[in-house]
Amino acid sequence: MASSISYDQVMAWIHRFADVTIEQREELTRLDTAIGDADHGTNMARGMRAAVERVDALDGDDIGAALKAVGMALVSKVGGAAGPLYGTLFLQMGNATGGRSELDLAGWSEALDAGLKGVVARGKAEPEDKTMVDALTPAVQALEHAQNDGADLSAALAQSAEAAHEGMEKTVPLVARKGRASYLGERSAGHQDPGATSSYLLLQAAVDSFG
Amino acid sequence: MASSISYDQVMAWIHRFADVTIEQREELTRLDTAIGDADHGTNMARGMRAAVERVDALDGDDIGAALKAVGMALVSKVGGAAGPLYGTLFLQMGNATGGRSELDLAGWSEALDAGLKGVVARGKAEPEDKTMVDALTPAVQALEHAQNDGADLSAALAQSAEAAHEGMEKTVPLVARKGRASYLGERSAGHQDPGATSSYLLLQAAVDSFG
Amino acid sequence: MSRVDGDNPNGGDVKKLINSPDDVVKEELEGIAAAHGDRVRVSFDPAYIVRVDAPVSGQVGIISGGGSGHEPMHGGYVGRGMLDAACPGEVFTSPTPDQMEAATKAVDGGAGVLHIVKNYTGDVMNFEMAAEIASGGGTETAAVVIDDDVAVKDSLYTAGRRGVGGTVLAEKICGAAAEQGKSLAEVTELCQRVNGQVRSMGMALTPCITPGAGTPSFELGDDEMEIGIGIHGEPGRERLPLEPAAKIVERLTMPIVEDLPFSEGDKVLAFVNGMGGTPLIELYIVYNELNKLLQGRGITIDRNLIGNYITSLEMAGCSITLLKLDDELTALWDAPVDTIALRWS
Amino acid sequence: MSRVDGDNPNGGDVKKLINSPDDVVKEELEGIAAAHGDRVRVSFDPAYIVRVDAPVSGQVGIISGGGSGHEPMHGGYVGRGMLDAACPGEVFTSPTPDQMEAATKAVDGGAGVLHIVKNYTGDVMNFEMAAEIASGGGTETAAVVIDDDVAVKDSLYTAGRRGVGGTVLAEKICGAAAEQGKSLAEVTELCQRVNGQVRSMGMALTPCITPGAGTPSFELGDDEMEIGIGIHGEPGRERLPLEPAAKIVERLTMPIVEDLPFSEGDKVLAFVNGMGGTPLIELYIVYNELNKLLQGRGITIDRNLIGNYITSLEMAGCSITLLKLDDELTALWDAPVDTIALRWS
Ligand SMILES: Nc1ncnc2c1ncn2[C@@H]1O[C@H](COP(=O)(O)OP(=O)(O)O)[C@@H](O)[C@H]1O
Ligand SMILES: Nc1ncnc2c1ncn2[C@@H]1O[C@H](COP(=O)(O)OP(=O)(O)O)[C@@H](O)[C@H]1O
Ligand SMILES: [Mg+2]
Ligand SMILES: [Mg+2]
Ligand SMILES: [Mg+2]
Ligand SMILES: [Mg+2]
Repeated sequence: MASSISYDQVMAWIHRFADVTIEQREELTRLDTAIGDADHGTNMARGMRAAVERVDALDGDDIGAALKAVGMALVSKVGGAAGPLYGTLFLQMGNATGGRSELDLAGWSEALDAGLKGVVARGKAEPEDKTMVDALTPAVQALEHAQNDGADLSAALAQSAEAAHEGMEKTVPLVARKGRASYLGERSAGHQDPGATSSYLLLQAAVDSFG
Repeated sequence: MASSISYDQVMAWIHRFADVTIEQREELTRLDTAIGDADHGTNMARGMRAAVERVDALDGDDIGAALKAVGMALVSKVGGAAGPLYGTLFLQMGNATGGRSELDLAGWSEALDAGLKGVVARGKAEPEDKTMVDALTPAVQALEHAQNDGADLSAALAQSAEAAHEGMEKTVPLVARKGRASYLGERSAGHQDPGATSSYLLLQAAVDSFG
Repeated sequence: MSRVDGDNPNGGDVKKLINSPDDVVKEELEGIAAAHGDRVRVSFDPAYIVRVDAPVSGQVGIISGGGSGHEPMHGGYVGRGMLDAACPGEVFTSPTPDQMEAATKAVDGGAGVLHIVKNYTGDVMNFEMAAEIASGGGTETAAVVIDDDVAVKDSLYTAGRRGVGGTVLAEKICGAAAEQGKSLAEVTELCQRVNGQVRSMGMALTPCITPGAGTPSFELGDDEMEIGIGIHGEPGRERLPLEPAAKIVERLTMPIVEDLPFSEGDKVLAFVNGMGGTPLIELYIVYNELNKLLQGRGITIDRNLIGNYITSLEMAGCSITLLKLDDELTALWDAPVDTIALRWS
Repeated sequence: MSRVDGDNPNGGDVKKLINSPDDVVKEELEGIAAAHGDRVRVSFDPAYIVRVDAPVSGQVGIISGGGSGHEPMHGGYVGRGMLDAACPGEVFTSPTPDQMEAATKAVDGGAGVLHIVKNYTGDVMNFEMAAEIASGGGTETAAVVIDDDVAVKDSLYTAGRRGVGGTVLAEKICGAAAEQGKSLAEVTELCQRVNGQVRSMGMALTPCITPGAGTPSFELGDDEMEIGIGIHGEPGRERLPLEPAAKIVERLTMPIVEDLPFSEGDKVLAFVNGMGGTPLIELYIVYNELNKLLQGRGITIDRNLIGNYITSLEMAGCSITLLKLDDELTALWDAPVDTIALRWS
């Protein structure tokens, strides 16, 4: 089991996430139909398609540059809430990993934490507002715990995806306080948040690509 | 069995036709939905409601005046094709019966013939164009035959309603050449003409009122 | 109730913003009177909408009318540079002669009155009766019957082609000519000329529901469309599987182009009309396809009109109208117009 | 295919006049470019629509933007006296910062640029990012976030109220002020003032279908309506049995009147907006009820706007917007405007 993440693996992760958003496009849009405006799947698929094109055109092995390219693609191709939020996530992950061609568990954990902080700074969501933050926050926390427990990379990744999955599922009963779903008031309860779902897919893609 | 039609019976006929168009409003509109614009029932019901109001306000026993009042009400309240056509039918029946307080079979037959001639002059439809003319023409012919055969009023009326009914049914296979249904071309075949249907109802109302 | 419910003889479930199917036109007119008193006066019985400064002395008056449900036509076109009055009938039912006769009187400025009539049996007969009455009253009237719908096979023995999109263009162009002081004979001849150079065809993605009927005017499958519809919710000539916009535009445009015919070098006014329920975004996609198709045939779109101008209640679909332009028609199209629905200077 | 069919990842049956769900906005923009080259220029990448004479030197530029599917908003409002540019996103998806940034540059006549932003998380964040970039490029920008939808309970901890009908009025009024040479600070303050005096609420009789999703945004029974919807096909706050127009108008208007509050003696601009699939005839019935209701409370409708101006694709329904008028706002509303969709002089 590898103890670090290579540039190629990061590229694989980006590709994997693109594939998954395209595969799950319908499902993400279905979730967004219930409590939003029926475009989250389309948005993410459009953005990740553009992101893959941009990173594939890159030379070198700078993980930070690749992540920033993804962020820029998302910012300029997605729009909506997901564009700036996922864009910021990747841009901040890129800032945290600039010049690196390999990440160990600590590096990955710091990067994701930086990304989450960017999302929160941009969107001002708090936990339990029923947003992607509800999947990302436990994922970051799980990585930190795993590190403290001395877990290896693969176990840590699995735990963070697991935590994201749980966070995603916990959005179901919540009444949304941020984003479009908040307009529904109490009617938003009983539905899973689409952004939390795509964030779980992002973490699961990491398990599939870095394992 | 009476051998003539009184003013009161003419009034009863007008009321009866009004009741029937209101009762059959939905059915007439349904027929007009298939090959027209879904308003024949509404049109006839609106018109006959106004007609009844006007004739009820009349004094005296001039059958011609009553029929003209119906015609004017239809002309000014119905619009569409049915307004001028049924309006003209009643106006011409009124012209043919001006000053009369009683009609015998010949009088009724002449009146209906004058009405039909008015309809044809206004609408220029020929038999088998799939219009109300296809119900009215055989009805007038049946009245003439009945007269020649020496039938009594009641039998003559029944035969004319019967003929109108047959004429109405014969519109089903026809391809419309006049009115809105003509826009459908071949697709108009297979549907009964709404105007022929209301014309049959008019003749049947006479049976019910003069019998 | 906006649902036609148990106690309504028509039954059915209608989803409309109305109070009662019987009051739709009356209450619409009340709304127009309340909203646009600066532009139009509304007479309720008989019902007509007349420009606030009618009659314009010495100017030919132009009136049109027809069933309601085609809004903004015709009431939205009353005003300087277009119609002097409009007579709304019940939904999809042509108005009655007394409406047209009263409107004719109201706009008679001494130079005669032109009736622009869409070719439907009902409209034609009611306008005929109105003209018979009005000429008895001393007003000179003329009538032009618009019949621009190429979806209908014309013949001596039938009701002929319907009047559709071309009507809006004829009203605008004739209104401009009247405003310029043209005589009744001139405006009438101009209207005939417009009718001679304009062709239209329409299609529907969904039917519509009249408030009175309460049920759809026809049934269409999820993957079907009607080609060759009119503007009264009547079915079209053909039912076909749904196609991409480019193909639909071709189906509507080619019969138009071939009918007149429009040929290479022609300049046209292209009118892409929404049937009421189709969003503007789609009409621009249709216009884009139309523009490409005509360009490919060397026909130039010199003027355009895109939007919901002659509708069929909430029907989804569109119609395409092409008018062959010349300098006179172009100038009259460009002339100022100041109505509720069409306005430029 | 205009049906989203098997090889489209979204599946479902969409009845739209389109070629492909992915090309809707691009082809609409092509149509606009082909039709309105005399008024606007269209940039395709990044996508924005800009008035043909931009930048107007020495004049405050005003841009707005948002997801597509609300046509004629915003592209239809680009022109003299209203917007200098509009940035269309994908259907119901706010545009991206590079669009706003490019549009900002294109309309920068040296007097600064105002961003009129509807209050949606996505719109606000993307405009924020654009402003961050643009100010780096030396253009002075200001932003006003419109949040006039009383259907949404406001709170410090939520996304706040949506921007809906009030946006159209703010764009018109601020555009007039910019045209009169007002400074960026003045136009910004004016826009905030309009936002402070305008309130809206909407309802739907039917959902809408985005080309990308291919399925209705919500399901409604034959006898149900949604009260408190926004403009993105999202469900409303309440689902209720269908009611007569008079009752529906009361449901929309009373929360508006009570929120500001509007009181006896107030003069208002009343804006009855169609959601896209509702015929004009119904909107006039709604206006008629609104007029009666306000009259009963001593509130005078001094100006009105009735029609499809901020839509949700083909959704049937309407929204009501009231703006409290004063002499300044009335004069700015009356000032000439010359755009594709709104035009007077
Ligand atoms: N303020 C916010 N902070 C964090 N995440 C948010 C915020 N607002 C919305 N989101 C996330 O964005 C998702 C919706 O994304 P998307 O549908 O693409 O954008 P839009 O809502 O503009 O249509 C939501 O499900 C939610 O997870
Ligand atoms: N030219 C005509 N001559 C005689 N009857 C006609 C003619 N045109 C139409 N009709 C009759 O009118 C009927 C339709 O009436 P109606 O639906 O009330 O008017 P509209 O067609 O204007 O909606 C048809 O069914 C037909 O019988
Ligand atoms: Mg969304
Ligand atoms: Mg009919
Ligand atoms: Mg009719
Ligand atoms: Mg969106």
